[in-house]
Amino acid sequence: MIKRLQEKVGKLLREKKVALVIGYEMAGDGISTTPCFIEREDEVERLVWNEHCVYNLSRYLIETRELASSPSPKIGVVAKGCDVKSIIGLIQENQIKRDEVVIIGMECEGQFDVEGERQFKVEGLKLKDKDKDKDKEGKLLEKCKACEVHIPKVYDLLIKDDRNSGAPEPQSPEVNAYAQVEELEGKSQEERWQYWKKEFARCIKCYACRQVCPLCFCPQCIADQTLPQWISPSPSLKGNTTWNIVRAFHLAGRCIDCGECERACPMKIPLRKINKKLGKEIKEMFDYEAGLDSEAKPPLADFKLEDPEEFIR
Amino acid sequence: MTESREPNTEQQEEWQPKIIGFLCKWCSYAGADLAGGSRIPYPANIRIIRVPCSGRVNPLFVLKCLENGADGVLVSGCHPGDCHYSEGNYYARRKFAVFKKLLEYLGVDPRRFQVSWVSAAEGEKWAEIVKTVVEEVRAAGPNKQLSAPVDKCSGAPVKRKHLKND
Amino acid sequence: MRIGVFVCHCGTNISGTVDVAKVAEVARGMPRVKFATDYRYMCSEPGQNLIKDAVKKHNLDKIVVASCSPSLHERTFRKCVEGAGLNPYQMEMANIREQCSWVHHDKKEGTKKAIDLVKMAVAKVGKDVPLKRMRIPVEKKVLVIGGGIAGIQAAIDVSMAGFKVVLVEREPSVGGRMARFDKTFPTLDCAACILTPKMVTVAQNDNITLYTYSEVEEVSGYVGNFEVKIRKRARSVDMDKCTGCGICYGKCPTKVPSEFDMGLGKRKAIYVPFPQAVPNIPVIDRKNCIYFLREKCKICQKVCPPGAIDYEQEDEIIKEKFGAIIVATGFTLFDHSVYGEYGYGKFKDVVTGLHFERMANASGPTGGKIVRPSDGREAKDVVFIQCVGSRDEQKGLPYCSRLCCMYTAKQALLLKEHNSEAQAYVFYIDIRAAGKNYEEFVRRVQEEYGAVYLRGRVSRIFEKDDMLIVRGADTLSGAQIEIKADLVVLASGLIAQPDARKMAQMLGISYDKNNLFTEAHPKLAPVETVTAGIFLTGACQSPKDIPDTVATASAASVKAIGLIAPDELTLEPLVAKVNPDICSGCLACLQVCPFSAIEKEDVKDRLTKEMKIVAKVIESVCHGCGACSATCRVGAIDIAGFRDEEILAEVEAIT
Amino acid sequence: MTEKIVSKEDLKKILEGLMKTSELLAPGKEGDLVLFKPVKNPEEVFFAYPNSLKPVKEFFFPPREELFKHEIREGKVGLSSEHQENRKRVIWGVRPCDAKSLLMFDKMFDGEYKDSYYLEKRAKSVLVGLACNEPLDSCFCLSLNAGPHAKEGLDVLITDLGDDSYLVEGITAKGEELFQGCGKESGEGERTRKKELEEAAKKKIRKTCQPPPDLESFFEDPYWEKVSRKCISCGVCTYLCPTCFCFDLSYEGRDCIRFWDSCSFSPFTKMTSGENPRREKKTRYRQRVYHKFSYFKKNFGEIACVGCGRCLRECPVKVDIVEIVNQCSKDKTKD
Repeated sequence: MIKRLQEKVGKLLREKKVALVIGYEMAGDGISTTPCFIEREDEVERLVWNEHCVYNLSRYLIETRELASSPSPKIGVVAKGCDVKSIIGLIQENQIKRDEVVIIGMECEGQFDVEGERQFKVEGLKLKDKDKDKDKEGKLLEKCKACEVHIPKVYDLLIKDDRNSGAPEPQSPEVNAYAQVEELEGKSQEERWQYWKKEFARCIKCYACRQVCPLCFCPQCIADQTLPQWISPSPSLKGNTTWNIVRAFHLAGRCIDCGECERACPMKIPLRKINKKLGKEIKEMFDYEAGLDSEAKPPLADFKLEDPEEFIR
Repeated sequence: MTESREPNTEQQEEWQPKIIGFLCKWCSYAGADLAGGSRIPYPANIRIIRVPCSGRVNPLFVLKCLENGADGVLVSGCHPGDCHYSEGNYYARRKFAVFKKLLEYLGVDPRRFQVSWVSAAEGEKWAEIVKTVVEEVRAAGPNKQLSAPVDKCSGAPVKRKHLKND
Repeated sequence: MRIGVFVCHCGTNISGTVDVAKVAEVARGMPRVKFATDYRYMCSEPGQNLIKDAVKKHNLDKIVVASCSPSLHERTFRKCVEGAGLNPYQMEMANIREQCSWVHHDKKEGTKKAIDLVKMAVAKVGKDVPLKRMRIPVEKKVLVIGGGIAGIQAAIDVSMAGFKVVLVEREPSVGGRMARFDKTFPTLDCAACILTPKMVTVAQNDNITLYTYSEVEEVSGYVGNFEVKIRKRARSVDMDKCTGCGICYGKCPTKVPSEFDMGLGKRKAIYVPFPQAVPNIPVIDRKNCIYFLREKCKICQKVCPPGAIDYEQEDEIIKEKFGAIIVATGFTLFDHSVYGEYGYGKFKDVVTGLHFERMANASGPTGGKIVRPSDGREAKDVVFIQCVGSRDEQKGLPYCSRLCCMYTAKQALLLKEHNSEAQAYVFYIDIRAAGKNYEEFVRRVQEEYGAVYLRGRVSRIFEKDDMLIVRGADTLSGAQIEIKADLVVLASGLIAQPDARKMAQMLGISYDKNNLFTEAHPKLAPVETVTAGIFLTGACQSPKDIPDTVATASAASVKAIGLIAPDELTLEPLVAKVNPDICSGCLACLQVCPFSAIEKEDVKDRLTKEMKIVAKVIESVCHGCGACSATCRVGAIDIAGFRDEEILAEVEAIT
Repeated sequence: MTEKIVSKEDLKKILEGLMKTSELLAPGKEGDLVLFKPVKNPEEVFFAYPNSLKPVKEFFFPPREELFKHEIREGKVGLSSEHQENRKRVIWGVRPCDAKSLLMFDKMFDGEYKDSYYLEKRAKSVLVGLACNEPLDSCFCLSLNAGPHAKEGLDVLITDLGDDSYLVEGITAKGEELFQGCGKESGEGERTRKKELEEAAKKKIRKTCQPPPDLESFFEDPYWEKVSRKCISCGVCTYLCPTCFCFDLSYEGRDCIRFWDSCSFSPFTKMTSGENPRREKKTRYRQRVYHKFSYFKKNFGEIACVGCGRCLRECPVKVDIVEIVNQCSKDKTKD
């Protein structure tokens, strides 16, 4: 797979189809990967593909769009099925144009949880040792367990997995994607409040959740505005809660569940659990799922006469 | 900027829920005016902010009210089909459906944020809604959730020191 | 910044429950408030002068008026403030009457709330920025919807002022309800005699374009610039060719009950609803025409001398622009079949007042004889029942239909005139005869025409030996009464048209719980609606008799003329504005805008100097609803007069 | 300075005593995270961890601090400020790298300008160090004049010798005071054991940070654009950095609040006019590197980095500042 990826990217660069390819390369630790930007054919060797390619690289498309809109070349981006959803979201919201991006779709069997690494930090154990103890299923990221897009829905080039070449697309497993959300829904209102209060209290307002999010593309986040000051810039339970509510709400109907916010959060606030809840509600109430159709109206900029209103007096 | 607190006597009084209402100026605000014109009494706990349309109400307004210490927030607009701008209340309905679910999921007392449709002809309904909302918020007690005081890093007690008087 | 606060007593309306002096005193201590006072009537001339003087004396630049609802006096005080040389949009009102003193009884609580409301207004006015009104061109043409006496009068009045009018009527002829009446109270003029000349004027006036058998289908745009789609239904008769000779309907073999005659008479499948119809051009009722049902017959086509019959004719869609719209869609009758005591609408000889009108009319189905629909026998003893549907909150309407007392009296009189042996009995609850010469008229009917007035309700009507037995109470004598009647005439209440709500939603005007259209102000703007440029006349707003209808028609016309007379229209500046520096170009605003007032724009970023997409507001199209603003995540769109900062200032003021 | 051997039991007793006499902060587990927090139970104090997620700077330079508040007293506007109680505060289990970082804070807040808020907290605190026996791959303190067993900035250092015995080395009087009357004299064997542990720990630290001496001449190099490309401009590295001290002021109602700010954030240098000299990401990233490795050194004689490695471990996209700094000199020599 890596070889084919490198070849294809090399070809794109050679034929000047793209000016730049955003992909993954090995990180300094020799295990995980890190985003990389390939501009020359002789750099393609750096590109890798493995179970540690968690990053949603579409986030960088906003920053590189100036390059893409310049006369000829486009931007290439290595994208998993889930990442493609956010690319669709970006096209839907006029942030990029479809013809300015070359999507190098990757068949993906799921990415591994970096929790092993986290354990290692706590217990002082080595990541590699820890890794051995876990079977593949156990290491899969939560979001990957219920994945329905092992092969991206939209792409320009597809790099298939060598292991299942010719085989049909893996069936989506019978996993309840909303299990964690439902568990919390089952708790009492006070229990839920105590749970989130504790989680939000840890927030340090580093905004990694926002910065890593492919759909947080506002030129000036509402959290950074001072007139009016919607969100207090300092970390306190009050301001943290407000920030987290606003962040989640602003992604309502837009979040494509790449889980990057939760992964990036150094304080490990379970942000996906909030995003997922809103995704669930929007699907149930408005029959809409984000990241599937770049022509669709975003659900909060749309309505139906028969929308639910039981909550209204 | 907030005003100075009223003298101490105020604080000794029984707690009264503080409710902020965002009313669209065509239907609900007119409905509230009608309640006034018809002299239909209702509790004095509500403070009304007049907005052009329920669709104007950014959910962040609601959040700001609760964060600033309001005990309850009521957004009221025209009935579906009656919007002066024809669609504003439909967008509001979607936004608040999602926002309400979000707040509830986070454990915020659902009684603190309510939505109603009150037409310009429904003075009586307006008075009823205010009564109900005030009662519910009173039952929910003072808002200690989103308006919770700032948590300190360490639990060390603090003293307040006057720096200067001018 | 120097804010002045003016607290109104409104006589005792406010000061009865609110300690206005205390409110002013507390206001004096609020941030940036340099002057505060209270006065008996702020809206009065001395009150307004007090504001103007204070502005000068204390060098105030922003004003808060704590008085009644802004819906009532915002305009008054904006004007006053403007007169004082300030920007009119730097005035805020605290509604301490409708939303405080009138709904709270405890003076301490009321005062406390009033102080908070003033605090909010002071906070908001503090954030207010000066705004400038916009000017837009205006389409010098008026649309009148509905061709009854209201619409006819409005169209004539507008045309007389030299402006173009389009009059749209759903029925094949103008004339409406009034055309069906026999004589009118209290003068007993014949309705046709006073209406027909007006109908003819409408048809002949060069300034009036008449679309009958047509309906308004879509209204978009805004004051001064409405865009309207009118569907001209296929008449199946070429209006240019038809001479109105009437041979076609003479020969037409199909007879159906006439709607115009309330089913008491028949019409043909090709017909004019009544002899004086305007235009006097028949229509083919395709639902009943043999040709349209079975593709046979074609007699009308064969007999038509000019060959005006056109079976292939299709509906025509007309699109026109108007500066103002007058709504004159009228009323319909309350359906009395909900009442068991009146026989659930099953007795043939229990009819409505409108049936009576048709019978009394010399050119009507009975040739002016008051007969029993069941057997055609002339009626002698006739019972009139008032308040059918009206003033009955349980089964009917909460309101008084206002003209039933008068038309019942008139019909009792007509009965006697048509048949000197007849006897009228009138069951009434109260007699409401407030109007010029009305009381005198009712008295005359009783005294000179011998109508027996019985104060009480009818408890039951039943048939016995081909007569109707009407049982009721005379509450004045306390006696139970039973009358053997030939005919019972119900004074059915007037209600909104069945599709009134749809009409209101299309026009974007409000309506009350009875689906009657709501005026902008019951006293001070009785023919205006909350939607600028749309006016009301006639019974679509509330039951009205002919004099009142004609008066409101002229009033609405004057309002419409006043609007379209100037070349430019001044628009409120309370519209959306985009901050292109922070707009992300996601264009969610464009998707939610109900008025298509937002468009995409390519701009060079002020700071990065790079090209980017942003949203742009077309100000003259924007209504300032704010849906865009609440949808914008980045907060790049704000609504003048209701800016985020202003609203949050109000929140912060009281939390 | 005295050296003592104490048992795990002794340590618990000492912790119990300290809980009563002072405010005691020590690392504990919160989910999978290790964070310093007020100790409620000595059993919860955590010893086996490489380092806490957040450095101890938050106790001297809180993420959010009210500086003063406007008050209306008798109709006049006045100011008042909050002060923590002047009770002794013991911060237990501080790693040597974090201790050293406070000395850098001292240069900033106790130099030409004396920051009373900082100094108040500094004066009442006692730092109990815990030597690192198991440094991480991402640690690089050795190359920055520090080490896993360094004592600089600490009041006392504890080394886990294994077998439930700990070597306690007093550094300052207020540090020694905490351990008065407990434990026993340390022997030669124990001292040797400690030396071995120290050497072994040092050997595990393979990462080195070697900033080029002529960093300044590199300022305009396109290198910065390249290396900063993947940075997502979040505040993780700066907020978790023990030496970053940038802050901003803001009013929340009537309270004047000081809170952390980060040079990574795009509005960091944004001015009222909208003008922003560090609008581009590369300029912000470069600022972070130069501030640490050039400006601070020029101003205070030392590099503003203690090699704790948090920024490497926690960066959401694995930006490696050490590699970037080292590489920069290599690239330079290559040309």
